[in-house]
Amino acid sequence: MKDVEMKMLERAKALLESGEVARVIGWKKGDFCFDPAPASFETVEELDNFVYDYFCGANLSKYLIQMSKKEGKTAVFLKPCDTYSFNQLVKEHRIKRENVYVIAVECMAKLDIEKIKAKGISMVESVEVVGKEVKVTSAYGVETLYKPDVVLTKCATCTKTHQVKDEEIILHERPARDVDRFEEVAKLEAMTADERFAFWREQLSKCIRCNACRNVCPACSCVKCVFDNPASGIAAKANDDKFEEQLFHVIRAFHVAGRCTDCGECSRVCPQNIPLHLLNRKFIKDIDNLYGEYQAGETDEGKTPLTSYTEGDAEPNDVMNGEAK
Amino acid sequence: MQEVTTEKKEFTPNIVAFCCNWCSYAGADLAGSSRLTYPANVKIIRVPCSCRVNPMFILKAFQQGADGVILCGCHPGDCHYVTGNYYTRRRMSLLFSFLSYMGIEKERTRVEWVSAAEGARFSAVMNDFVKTVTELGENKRLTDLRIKEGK
Amino acid sequence: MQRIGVFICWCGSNIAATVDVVKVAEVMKNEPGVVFSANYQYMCSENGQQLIKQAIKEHNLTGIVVGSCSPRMHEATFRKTAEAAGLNPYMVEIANIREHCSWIHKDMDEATEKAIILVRTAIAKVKLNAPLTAGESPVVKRALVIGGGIAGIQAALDIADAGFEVDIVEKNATIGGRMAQLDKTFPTLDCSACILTPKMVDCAQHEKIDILSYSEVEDVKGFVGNFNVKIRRKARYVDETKCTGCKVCMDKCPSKKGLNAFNMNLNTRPAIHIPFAQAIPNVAVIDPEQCIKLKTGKCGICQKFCGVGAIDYEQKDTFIERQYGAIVVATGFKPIALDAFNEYGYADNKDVITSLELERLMNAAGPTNGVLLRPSDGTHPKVITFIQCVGSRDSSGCGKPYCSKICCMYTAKHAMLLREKYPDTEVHVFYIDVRTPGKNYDEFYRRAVEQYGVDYIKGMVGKVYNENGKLMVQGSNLIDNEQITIESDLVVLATAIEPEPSVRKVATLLTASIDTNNFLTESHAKLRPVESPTAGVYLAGVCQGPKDIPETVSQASACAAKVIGLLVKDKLKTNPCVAIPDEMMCNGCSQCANVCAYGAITYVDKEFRLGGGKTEVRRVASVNPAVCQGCGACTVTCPSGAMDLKGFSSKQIMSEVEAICKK
Amino acid sequence: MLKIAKERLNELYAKINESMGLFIPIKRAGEVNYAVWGEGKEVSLETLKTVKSPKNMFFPQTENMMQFKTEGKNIEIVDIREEYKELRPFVLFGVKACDYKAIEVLDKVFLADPVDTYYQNRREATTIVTLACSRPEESCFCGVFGIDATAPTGDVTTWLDGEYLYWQVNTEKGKALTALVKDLLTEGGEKEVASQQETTKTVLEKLPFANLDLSRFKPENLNELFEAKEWEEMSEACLGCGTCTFVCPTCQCFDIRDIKTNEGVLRYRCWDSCMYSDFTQMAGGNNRTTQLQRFRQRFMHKLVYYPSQNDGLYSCVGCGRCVNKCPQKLNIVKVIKTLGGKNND
Amino acid sequence: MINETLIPKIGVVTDIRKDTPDVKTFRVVGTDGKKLFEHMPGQCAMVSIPGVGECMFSITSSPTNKEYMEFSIKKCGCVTEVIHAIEVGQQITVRGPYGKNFPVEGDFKGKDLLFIAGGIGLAPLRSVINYVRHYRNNYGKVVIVYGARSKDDLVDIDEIKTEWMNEPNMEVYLTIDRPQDGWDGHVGFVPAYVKELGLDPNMTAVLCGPPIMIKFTLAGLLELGFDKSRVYTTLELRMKCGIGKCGRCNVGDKFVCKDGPVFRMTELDELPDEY
Repeated sequence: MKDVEMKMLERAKALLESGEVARVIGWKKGDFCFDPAPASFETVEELDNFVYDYFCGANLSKYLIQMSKKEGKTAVFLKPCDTYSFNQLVKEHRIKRENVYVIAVECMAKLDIEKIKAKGISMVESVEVVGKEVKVTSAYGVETLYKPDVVLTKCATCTKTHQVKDEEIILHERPARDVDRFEEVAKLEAMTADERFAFWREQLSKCIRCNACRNVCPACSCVKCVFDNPASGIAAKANDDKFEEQLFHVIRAFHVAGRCTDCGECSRVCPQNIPLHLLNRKFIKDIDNLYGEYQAGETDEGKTPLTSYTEGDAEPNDVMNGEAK
Repeated sequence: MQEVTTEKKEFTPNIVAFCCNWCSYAGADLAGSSRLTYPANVKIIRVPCSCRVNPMFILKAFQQGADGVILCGCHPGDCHYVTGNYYTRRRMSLLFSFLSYMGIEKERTRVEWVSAAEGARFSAVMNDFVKTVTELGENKRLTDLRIKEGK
Repeated sequence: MQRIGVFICWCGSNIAATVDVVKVAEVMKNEPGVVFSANYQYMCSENGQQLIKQAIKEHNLTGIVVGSCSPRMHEATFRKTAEAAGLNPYMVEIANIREHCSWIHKDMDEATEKAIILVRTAIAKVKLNAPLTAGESPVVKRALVIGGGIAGIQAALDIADAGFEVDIVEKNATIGGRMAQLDKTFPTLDCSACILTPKMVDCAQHEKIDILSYSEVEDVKGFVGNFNVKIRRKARYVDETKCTGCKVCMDKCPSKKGLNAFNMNLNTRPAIHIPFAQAIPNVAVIDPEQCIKLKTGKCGICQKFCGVGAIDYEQKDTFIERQYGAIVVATGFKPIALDAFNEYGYADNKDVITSLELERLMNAAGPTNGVLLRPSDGTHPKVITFIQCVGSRDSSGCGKPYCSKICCMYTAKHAMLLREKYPDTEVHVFYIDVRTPGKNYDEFYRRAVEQYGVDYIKGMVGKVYNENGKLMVQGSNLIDNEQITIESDLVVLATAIEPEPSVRKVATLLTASIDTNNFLTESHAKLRPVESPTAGVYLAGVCQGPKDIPETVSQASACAAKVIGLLVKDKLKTNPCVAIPDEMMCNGCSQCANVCAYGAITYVDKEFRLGGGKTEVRRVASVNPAVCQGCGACTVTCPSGAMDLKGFSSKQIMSEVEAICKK
Repeated sequence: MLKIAKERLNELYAKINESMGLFIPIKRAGEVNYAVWGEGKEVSLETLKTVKSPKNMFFPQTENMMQFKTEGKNIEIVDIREEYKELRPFVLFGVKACDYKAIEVLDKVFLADPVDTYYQNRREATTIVTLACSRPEESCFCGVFGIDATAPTGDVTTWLDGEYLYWQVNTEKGKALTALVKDLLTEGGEKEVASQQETTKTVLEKLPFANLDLSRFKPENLNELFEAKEWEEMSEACLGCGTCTFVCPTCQCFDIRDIKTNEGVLRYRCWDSCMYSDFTQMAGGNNRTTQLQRFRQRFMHKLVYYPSQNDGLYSCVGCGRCVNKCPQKLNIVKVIKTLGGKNND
Repeated sequence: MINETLIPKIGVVTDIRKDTPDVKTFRVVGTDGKKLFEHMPGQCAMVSIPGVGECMFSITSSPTNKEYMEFSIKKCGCVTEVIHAIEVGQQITVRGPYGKNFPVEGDFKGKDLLFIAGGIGLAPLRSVINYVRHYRNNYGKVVIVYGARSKDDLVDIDEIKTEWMNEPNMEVYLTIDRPQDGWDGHVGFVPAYVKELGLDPNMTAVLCGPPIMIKFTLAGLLELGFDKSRVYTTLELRMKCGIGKCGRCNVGDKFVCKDGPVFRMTELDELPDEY
């Protein structure tokens, strides 16, 4: 990771110095070793705070909606999964492609500090990753953790490869992985309706309607969200009632259906750790099953499954009765 | 919210039916002119095409206390607007499958294609749907309690 | 606040017998926003309408709800009533308390309760109605006909005769189409050329008609009344204005081995040629694939011999752009390819031919000058077997699931003509059914059987094979329930027809829809059979579905009538219930355009004020109200809810939902 | 000082619950939040930071206010505060020092004239049992605001150490509560508590944010801070979500909305966030159109505006929830470090 | 009895006057026919139609009117649109009064007063002008400069012409932005007119109108030698609770609903530029 960081820094410096780009979007160091924040760098001096490590989980693609409107080109570092979001945003004309210089960077699965802390470790001072081992040094000592236990949920089932027509790539070849991202969805599907309802009630009862999931979501790029639009008839902010957050999450999942790239940011940012990605993945799974495999953001053009059709599509009632394939 | 056990009255579900103007609404008209009965708790909302039905309308209906929502349109291939019901078919397949995934009883939602000639079918479909929803009982999982109980 | 008037109709006893109309009207008086409520025996009657008009004026109503029969019945009536009283016609809502209530419920209380809810629902909606006015768009008084077959010719002539300019775009070098290839026509057996060519000449001479032969539609923009069409004029290498059709070039051309498509490739023609004697325009065309000069640069004989200097090897495709108010699609058909039908041995035996090939073999202007000779050895066939439904009514996947409709009749025609011209021939016809609906059709068929002694065998053919120079047709006779084999000299396949493949491109350009068999879809199978769902586009001939000449001509004339009806208008009223984007909410994501079947949505860059003196240019959707048909597909696709539908707005529908669910 | 063995805490909860409501950190679907105690619920007193703060108890995220019935042109207001008037007294159990201080901050807003009676009713019905911290973590910085995490006040203060929960009565309300559960409590624990406090204090001193400098956040620097160019850089990555405001124990912004019900129109209020783009949207325009302005508003309010109205009391208590929960790792500490004063450098 | 400040009172609209194409004035009394509550000039109230929304409006009638209160409301959003559609007899809800009033019993006393308004900006000033007229002897000379886009957009023109213009020791200057048929008065923008008039800088001034007008008029006044500490204006920001709690109208250390809407220019100078 350190070598990747060095290369990125080098490129960022060169791009800024040459004037080819007006700014670089990346991450800057935080107060701890685990809280780098997305940032834009406009001068070589500012790059002193540049960092790229195992905690740079944030998807930077959505920032480009605003950044690409600014004067001058914006260079951006995108991890493989972020490139899908980027394509999707380009497809929806939300990013001015010509104003962006994309550098695809290696990911290697990011760590989740909350998962590390949940192991009973606090006052973390430094974290080192060697292969599948994560060495965490804290004020209370050193502990070694098994990496798959503490990666971000979104990274655990990720098999994505960079998809953008890159200007350049800083990437080691990553071995293909064989993971089933629909495992959890299938588990839920196998439950009875009552059990599923209980599961989602329990999870969604935690929702505080902070809108972090929506605001971080690259598919939720609306100028104004329906839930903020008093004219929409469903505008709401309240959370505490049985229905509201359900409505919110159903509509949100429906609106991003066919457009969600499964970047997993929604689950990463949820302060209550609601597995929101399982909502979107249900749509993805159904779309794959019913209309053929489709990965949003694989390209930056074409129609989505919900804006296309075939004459022989499955009938809704068959889908409901599990008779459609 | 306390669980109040009231005397068991016979439950009549509240059903909202969205019907496209060109086929299903006409089918409902035909059911009427043929005097083919179906329960009075089915209320029809006329939309130009089944593809006008936004999932928000369906959820709104449940939120407001509907017990079942049925969507009727022209048979695929017969859409007055050429392709509208193809989109409806995908949207509703996914939406209803999703609602079921959330634990909402799948019997509460249905899509049926009813042509202008199928008055008898319209009536049969409604009878069947009302029966199914009646057996299922009151919608509790998608109702906004504030609205229903008016607290 | 709206001032709503409610009018409950008894419909005699139709409603009043089951719904307590007086009570419904009474209850509505207490609804918020309702300032007038009445009931009457027949609202649609003169007196009923008078009541409504009076109430609108007296109570200064801003919207009305009529509780009556289905809006499909009288919505238009009551809208007119409202308009006559000075109220916008779109401020009217109908509560269907007859078809959806009184007629299906028996219990008075139950029906009354439901009627109350239905009327309330209509009130909830009408409160959110906005006055709508139909927009207007000008009409270009010129029509385009795509395809110069009999359908296109008829449509063009009819439109031109009404005084409007018409362009015919024909992809071949001449108009005339399939009908020009035919010998005789059923059921009258008059000569096809004799009735077609005068029409072709009429076209050529009509001052309002411009024939653009050897041309194709390249691009279509715009909408009903205002199509902008780009047409490719393919290089024919002959100056159309100079060529006199003298045919000297054809004699002199050294490259004579080109397959003659007009004769179904049964003989050959020179590289420079006029497709047939009566071609319109009577102008030569060079086949660039075959022309030695164009391929190698050496030759140029035709140029030398052309007395008028019409030959131009340097010609290139050119493009013209024209505006039209209406478009008629008449792209016609072709017989299907028979590759998938090995059992009939078409590919292996020269003497297994298609019906259209037979037409050419029987035609006086055909490759055999009208003498029926076997393609294989030029002998006169003695036993001829016809096989019906080759590729038609075939759901196996090889052929077409539909009936090609014309085959039964033309086979009867062929059989009859053969028996008449060559009484010594034996004619057998294998058929599944004989379908002869049409004036004088069945009589025609019966003549073939009864007068001409054609042997009709009900049964399917399993196999055609060559045995010692004889074609053995093996089939079943279902009537006698036996397997039979007929030793034949010539086998004629009644080949299924399918839309001319170029229709796909045309349909895409016109955003006209196509069914699974590539036939263009009409707007309504019964009531709007010649109109495409795309406004301003009309369908004539086989492009819309299999049909024979009389039907094609009727449809073409019907199209013409529709086109004339459109073109006589100076302005078009557009449906006001169309989609409308809220630019402030629109993300410009293009999803709505993806689902629009009519191509009504485009995107524009628009500047928005951000506050603080800053502005931002954003891509936003723009709906062409003249093209939008108001289905609402876009409204649901739009995640931000920026797209709404006038007359069926999200708020209106949600308020209906609320009114229904309210207990 | 009194004490009770940890394994008997459930008896204590049950006893309180007999006559009063009990709100306590409870683990549900993996996360710990204040919720009504009940038999079988998983209490998690040890959790340092509940996701939502206990402000929810006095200032619920969504609260019904009144109902309107309309008929024709007439309106009738239905007072639905009956439920508050007869509100069952309740105990808020396990409140940490920072959260307790936050309640004080909220009191100054909601109980200031004119009093917010919805808040007041709930507030007065509460007995607060605080719990001292013994294992603070790196995001904690309550000390910066003069809060002693080892000795919160409240009606009763408790300490959790070893096998016991130690119990100290501070007020009359506390006394009443203690009387209710006196059978479960025994004397003792001064020594243990003192020793725990001492150990914790050494940790507190060493916390990474222990020495944040707030010296520049003074009313007289209001305009200078407002104009600081650093806001742009600090706010750049802000998503404009409301996570920080919703997990914050002192954020108080709310919205009032109406919803149509079967019985009429229900007016309710719900949490709102100054981070939302439409927070200050009105028909005539919006006075904060950029995320920079909204971001600045939140921190200026906490560190400058509020103290200027409330005798220097900051509207931040250093609980560190925003440090942990901000999706993009922006937080008030970064603001303090950037603008707070020389000693932060 | 606790002050239930968030629970409104029910008011009945007894009269509706159409002042301009987009401004209507609504007269409101309680269900008992009496005035809902007392207020001071410049104070506001939250008016609501249940189910639609609640909005803060300046009370335009003078406190000296003991029978009713009035609100002049411009149609500019969804709530005001619905309010504009109501008819006489409709009930609405009202709560208040909120905010600080003009110092009519303090700094204004004995002073010459200058009122400058643009468009709907006259609404909050009407209350104070009529108050001053009622207690005429407590104040010195009164000068009113009022402008609007067109003559049809001048609010309360009847009252101005029939009453204010005939009041002794009171000068009224009207202007419209662009020339218009049937208007023989002054034409031009308010700030320019103010400078033209060459007003006495010792007057206490009150400004109300669109931000751009306030900005330029203030500059003009300062040029004429006015002292900022004697120039007042009112702010309008999004408000929800009206009692300084919901956070919406917070600017700097002030809540407009509670600490305003009346501010001295010198007070505004101390606030961050966000109003």
